[in-house]
Amino acid sequence: SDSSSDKPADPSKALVVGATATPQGDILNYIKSDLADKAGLKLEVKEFTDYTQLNPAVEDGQIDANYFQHKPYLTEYSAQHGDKLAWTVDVHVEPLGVYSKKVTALTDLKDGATVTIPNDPTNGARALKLLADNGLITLKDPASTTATERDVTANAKHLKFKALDAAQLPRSLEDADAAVINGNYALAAKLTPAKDAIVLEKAEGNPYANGLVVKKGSESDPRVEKLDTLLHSPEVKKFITDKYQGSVLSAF
Amino acid sequence: MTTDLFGTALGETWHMMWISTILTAAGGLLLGVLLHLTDRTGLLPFWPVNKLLGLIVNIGRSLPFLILMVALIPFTRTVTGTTFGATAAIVPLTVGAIPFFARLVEASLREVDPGVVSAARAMGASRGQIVTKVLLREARPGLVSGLTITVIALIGFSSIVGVIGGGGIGDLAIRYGYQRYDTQIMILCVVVLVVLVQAVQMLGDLVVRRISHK
Amino acid sequence: MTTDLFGTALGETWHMMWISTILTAAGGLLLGVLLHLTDRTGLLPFWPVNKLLGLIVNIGRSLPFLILMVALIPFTRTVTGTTFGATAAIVPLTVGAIPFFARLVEASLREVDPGVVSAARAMGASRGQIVTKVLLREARPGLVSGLTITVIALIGFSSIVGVIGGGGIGDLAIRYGYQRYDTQIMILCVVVLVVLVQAVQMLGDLVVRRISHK
Amino acid sequence: MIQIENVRKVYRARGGPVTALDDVSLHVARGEISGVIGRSGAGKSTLLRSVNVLERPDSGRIVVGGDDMLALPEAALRAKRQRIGVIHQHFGLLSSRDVAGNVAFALEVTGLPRAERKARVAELLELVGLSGQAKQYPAQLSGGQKQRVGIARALAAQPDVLLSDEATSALDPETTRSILELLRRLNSDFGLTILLITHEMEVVKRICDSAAIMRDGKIVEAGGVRELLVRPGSELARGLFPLPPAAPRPDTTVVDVTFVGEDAATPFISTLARTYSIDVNVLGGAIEEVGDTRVGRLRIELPGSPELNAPQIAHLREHGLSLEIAA
Amino acid sequence: MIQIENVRKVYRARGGPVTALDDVSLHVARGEISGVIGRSGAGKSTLLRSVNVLERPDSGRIVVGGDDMLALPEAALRAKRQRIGVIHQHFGLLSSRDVAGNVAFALEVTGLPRAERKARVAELLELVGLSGQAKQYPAQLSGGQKQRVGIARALAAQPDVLLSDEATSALDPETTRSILELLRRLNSDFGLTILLITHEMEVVKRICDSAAIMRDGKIVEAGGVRELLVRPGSELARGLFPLPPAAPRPDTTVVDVTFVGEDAATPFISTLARTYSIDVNVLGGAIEEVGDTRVGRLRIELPGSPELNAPQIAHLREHGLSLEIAA
Ligand SMILES: Nc1ncnc2c1ncn2[C@@H]1O[C@H](COP(=O)(O)OP(=O)(O)OP(=O)(O)O)[C@@H](O)[C@H]1O
Ligand SMILES: Nc1ncnc2c1ncn2[C@@H]1O[C@H](COP(=O)(O)OP(=O)(O)OP(=O)(O)O)[C@@H](O)[C@H]1O
Ligand SMILES: [Mg+2]
Ligand SMILES: [Mg+2]
Repeated sequence: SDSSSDKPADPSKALVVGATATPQGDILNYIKSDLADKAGLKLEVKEFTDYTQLNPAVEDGQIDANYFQHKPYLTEYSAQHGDKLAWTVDVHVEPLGVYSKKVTALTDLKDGATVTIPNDPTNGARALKLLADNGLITLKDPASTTATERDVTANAKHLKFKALDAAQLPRSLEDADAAVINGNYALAAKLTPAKDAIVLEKAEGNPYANGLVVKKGSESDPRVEKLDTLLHSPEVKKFITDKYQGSVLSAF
Repeated sequence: MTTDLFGTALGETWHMMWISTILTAAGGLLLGVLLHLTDRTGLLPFWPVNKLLGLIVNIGRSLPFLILMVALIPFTRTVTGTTFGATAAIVPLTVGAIPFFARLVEASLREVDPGVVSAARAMGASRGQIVTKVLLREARPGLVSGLTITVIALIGFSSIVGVIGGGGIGDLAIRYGYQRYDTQIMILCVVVLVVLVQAVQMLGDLVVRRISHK
Repeated sequence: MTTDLFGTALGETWHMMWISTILTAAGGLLLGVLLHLTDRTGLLPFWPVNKLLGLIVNIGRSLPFLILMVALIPFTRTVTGTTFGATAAIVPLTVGAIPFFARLVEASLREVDPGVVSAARAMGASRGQIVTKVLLREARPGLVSGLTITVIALIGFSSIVGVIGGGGIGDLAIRYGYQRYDTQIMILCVVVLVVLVQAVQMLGDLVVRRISHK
Repeated sequence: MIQIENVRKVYRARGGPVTALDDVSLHVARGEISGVIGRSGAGKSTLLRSVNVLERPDSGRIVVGGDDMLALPEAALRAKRQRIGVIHQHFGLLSSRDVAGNVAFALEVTGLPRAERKARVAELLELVGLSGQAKQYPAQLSGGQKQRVGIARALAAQPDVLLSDEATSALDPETTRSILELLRRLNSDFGLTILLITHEMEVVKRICDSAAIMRDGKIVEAGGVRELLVRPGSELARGLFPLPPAAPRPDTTVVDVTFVGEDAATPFISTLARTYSIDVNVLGGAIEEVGDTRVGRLRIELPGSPELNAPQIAHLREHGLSLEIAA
Repeated sequence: MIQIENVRKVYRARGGPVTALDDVSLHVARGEISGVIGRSGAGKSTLLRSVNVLERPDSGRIVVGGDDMLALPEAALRAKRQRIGVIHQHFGLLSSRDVAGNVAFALEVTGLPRAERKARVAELLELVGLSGQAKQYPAQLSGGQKQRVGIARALAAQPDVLLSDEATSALDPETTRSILELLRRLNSDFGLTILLITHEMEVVKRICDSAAIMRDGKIVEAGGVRELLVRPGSELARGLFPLPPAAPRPDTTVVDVTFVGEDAATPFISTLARTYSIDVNVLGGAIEEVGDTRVGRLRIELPGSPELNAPQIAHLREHGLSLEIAA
């Protein structure tokens, strides 16, 4: 329905990027306020509380790019909705960690302990995979990026999983025996992943790097190229390191 | 920057609120009146239409607001030309609030003294006159109470429209206060919301008091 | 497997609904009656309490439901011993719905014929008797309408309690239908919700018709 | 003007069905003022509400001004109703409009332009004595004031027919009198046909040409008022001119004398007293204007047994008086 | 029992302040039945509502049974109100309760046990003739039936004082009569003190010991009914026994004769006719029971000028009749 995105984009127009709040929105806002003008890029950041509408919005041409997902999510999405989106650059990884106020090691978890995990599909699957990688449970398909509680095939400690909103997980630490928390939310909740996490997702070889996604064919839009460059700039790397203290890692 | 964020959010809230309030008031009145008229005991009893309208209203109220918002995307695009941002948010807000207000309208109309309606019928008033000059007029205090409740519910709903980038104060509270654990902004937002709701309520109460002659 | 998911979700919805409905009905009635009594024109006019209650109610209604849920965590823990799951969800649902129902109660009580209240006062009825035997009794059809609207709003709210793992049909629709693009589950959920809302509405209407003698 | 034929109406109530109208027939001629009286719950209001089909009877026929009311299509029924003013027993005032607004409503319905409306409203409020209350709301009115608003409203659109359900029940005698005079004037000047329900005998005496008595959903007596008054055993006569209970003293004759028109001016008591040289004791009764006519009904006591009083009774009969020997 | 002293009440309405009660004082003795009459809007209902402080007067004093009503603390006022039955002009029935439930409500308030309640309700409904309607809701009642529910409710708790605001205005004469008899019986058997508002002269005649006439918020005439009846120029007398307008014919004398008690039994017309050999023409008037007493007020016409009739007038005066020369 939207023909404007088929025409060559007007380079003087602002590039509209949709993102979830943190850390994506923060990173983009940093670029917008500190770097974009110098690079001659007009950037407009649209924050969404919930990421589900971000891919359709790019497809429609409602926004020019989005920044909230990792490649496995895009692959899954493209498989269902057709191959209309293109990945440009990896920016960061938010390593998931297991946190607890009750135990200091996963092995100390009691039989029947409650573990809270994110309730959105990607992070939920990642959380289960992290637990599986640490030997607490076994998953039907260890490589799946869409596993749910129902794909757990072995659960020796009879752990009870409770799926909560990702931002809510740090708040569940008081009550749950352990919680699997995204790095950004852990940091927001004044946890230090490097110090407080019992186990942490590995950064290297992590398939879950978040990156910028645009509509197929727009990868070479000069404005997109400028943003790609800025996302990979040393300033952004420093911003990520300083601001997130290891709970969000740059992926470049 | 906080002021900036705030100013934008306030602007978005204002934008969403005034338009969706007007649309909801109009749509809810219409639907509520139709529900009342076509009811078994109404002035134009016609159960197929009544049941159908009731079903539509109930569907509108059954869908979780998030789902409603998504389901409406094609419609929103047709109406506003976009599917995100404050203007696009007005569509699901309105569609979500209309059935709600319609039920409140229906409940208010039910409270109108049947003796007055019967007197109007005896005068040979047309159904249109009975609706506009009797039912809606006599129920006015109740309707304003209902609209007050609806507007406040709309303010509540509007905090969810962040999902489609609607923005506004409620969304700001969620993105900063909830997702970023920024207590300061959260408190600020909450204070603004409380003031807003309090203002709407006081205005509503004032109007009710002014137009109530029982 | 889908049936399994479904069964659990239905169970959770039922669990949340019946408890929060009862609590909301009780709390909203109490608060609504107090608001009505302490009003300038009420039976126990006392503006400081009236304004204070009004403010509390408005705060309860201003907070985005998500924020309310978070703000209530310590309270929820004290009451239920946990802060997530369907039981924990009952606390924010109830706290969110009480102010809402209270306003509907207040609006209904305002519709009671002042002549009847005055007749009861003339008989030497105590305020308690006037409240229980006159106000609440005469307003019953309006109160039931209001409760119907509140329960349906609760069903709507309950789709948000997925945030704290409340579960239920609405949450299932969001997690599977919306986030995982599973149209089949979504439609199933929506159908169940529509049926649920329709059932609540029909029951409400039936009761209203039965107890209405105007 | 109004023909009610074999009308039936049964309500379903909790205690079982209530037959409010049981095969009721009643005719009111054009320009006639007809009164319906009867005990509380007899079905009077139901009958009245049937005339303009506010309440649809279960069976029967209702014709007003030649139109079969039960067969009229919606729009025609509405137009018809605009020509029929109704004063409701329960007023039915709009609580959201002030007194002037309530009266104006009836005019808005007929589509009268605003400017004319205002003048007409002022005139009507003047007629019912509420000029000073024009801006008060119904909740701020006394019972009688409310009732007068209802009267003004019913007359606003200058109807051809007026249906009045106890229009003066909340009014003091003086105000009642002025309202009745107003109705009477509208009747004689504009030929307004009136069907009114009342339990005030005063009203029947003052303005009714004919009357009907209802009991348990049926009409048990109907006819011209004067004709009914002199009909022996008439319930209406007993109602309009109640007489004290006759506790006959031994050796006296108690006679109820009813006289209509000129007879009332005949000094029959003094004639009787002088002609037969007896003491005529008036036990009770009244002499009043009924319509334009003086009507009297007195219970008198004559000395001696009825047999002894035969000549006196014959004398009264000869003078055209209607007599009943009470004891 | 009821002392109303210098009570004032001003309403703020849209058209300006309305002085509903303007320095009103009225006393009702224990066991007395006192009637208040007056034009619509005179302030009668406001006065009644002040007695049990449903409406708080702006100033003045109200004492009922020795208690200063305006000074009573809440709980005492409530207890007091339970001893004062009120029949409201607008009924004020609970629409959510059936007829029996409405009457039972007054008993629940006083804390009567359920078992006794039921019997008492049945008894009361019997008294007001609504046994058959016990299970109907107010919306299913006729106007008069609603009013009778209000009466039953007011009497339910066997009050010491009854305040009645047009208790019989929606009732037919027969039902009115039975209700008045009921009130009279309660008055004589249990000493019930009654303050009632009415615009039906019938009611004053039948049961009132004393009466007060209100106009524009003030009491303009008050006293015992019999005493007022014979007081020359009395408004009450004119109200209770309206006389036809006197259109004097030339060479006649029109005299209004009021007679109370035994005088009424005196056959003064025939005496006059025989003694002076004249024709006494009765122009209008009535002879009725007022309370237990027969009272009459007749307008009679004597032949000849007033001067010529001096002996006749003196004769009537000698016989203790109250006279006014009308023309
Ligand atoms: N709430 C009110 N606000 C303003 N004015 C009022 C209010 N209630 C009564 N009035 C005015 O006070 C005056 C006295 O009213 P009240 O009801 O006492 O009259 P009443 O003598 O009982 O008349 P009626 O015989 O018609 O019932 C009226 O003029 C009325 O308009
Ligand atoms: N909606 C209703 N449902 C059931 N019964 C009703 C209804 N309306 C009236 N009735 C009954 O029908 C009968 C006739 O009522 P109606 O109002 O015609 O009496 P009425 O002659 O006007 O009496 P009143 O003089 O007391 O006003 C009554 O016994 C009443 O209880
Ligand atoms: Mg009636
Ligand atoms: Mg009054």
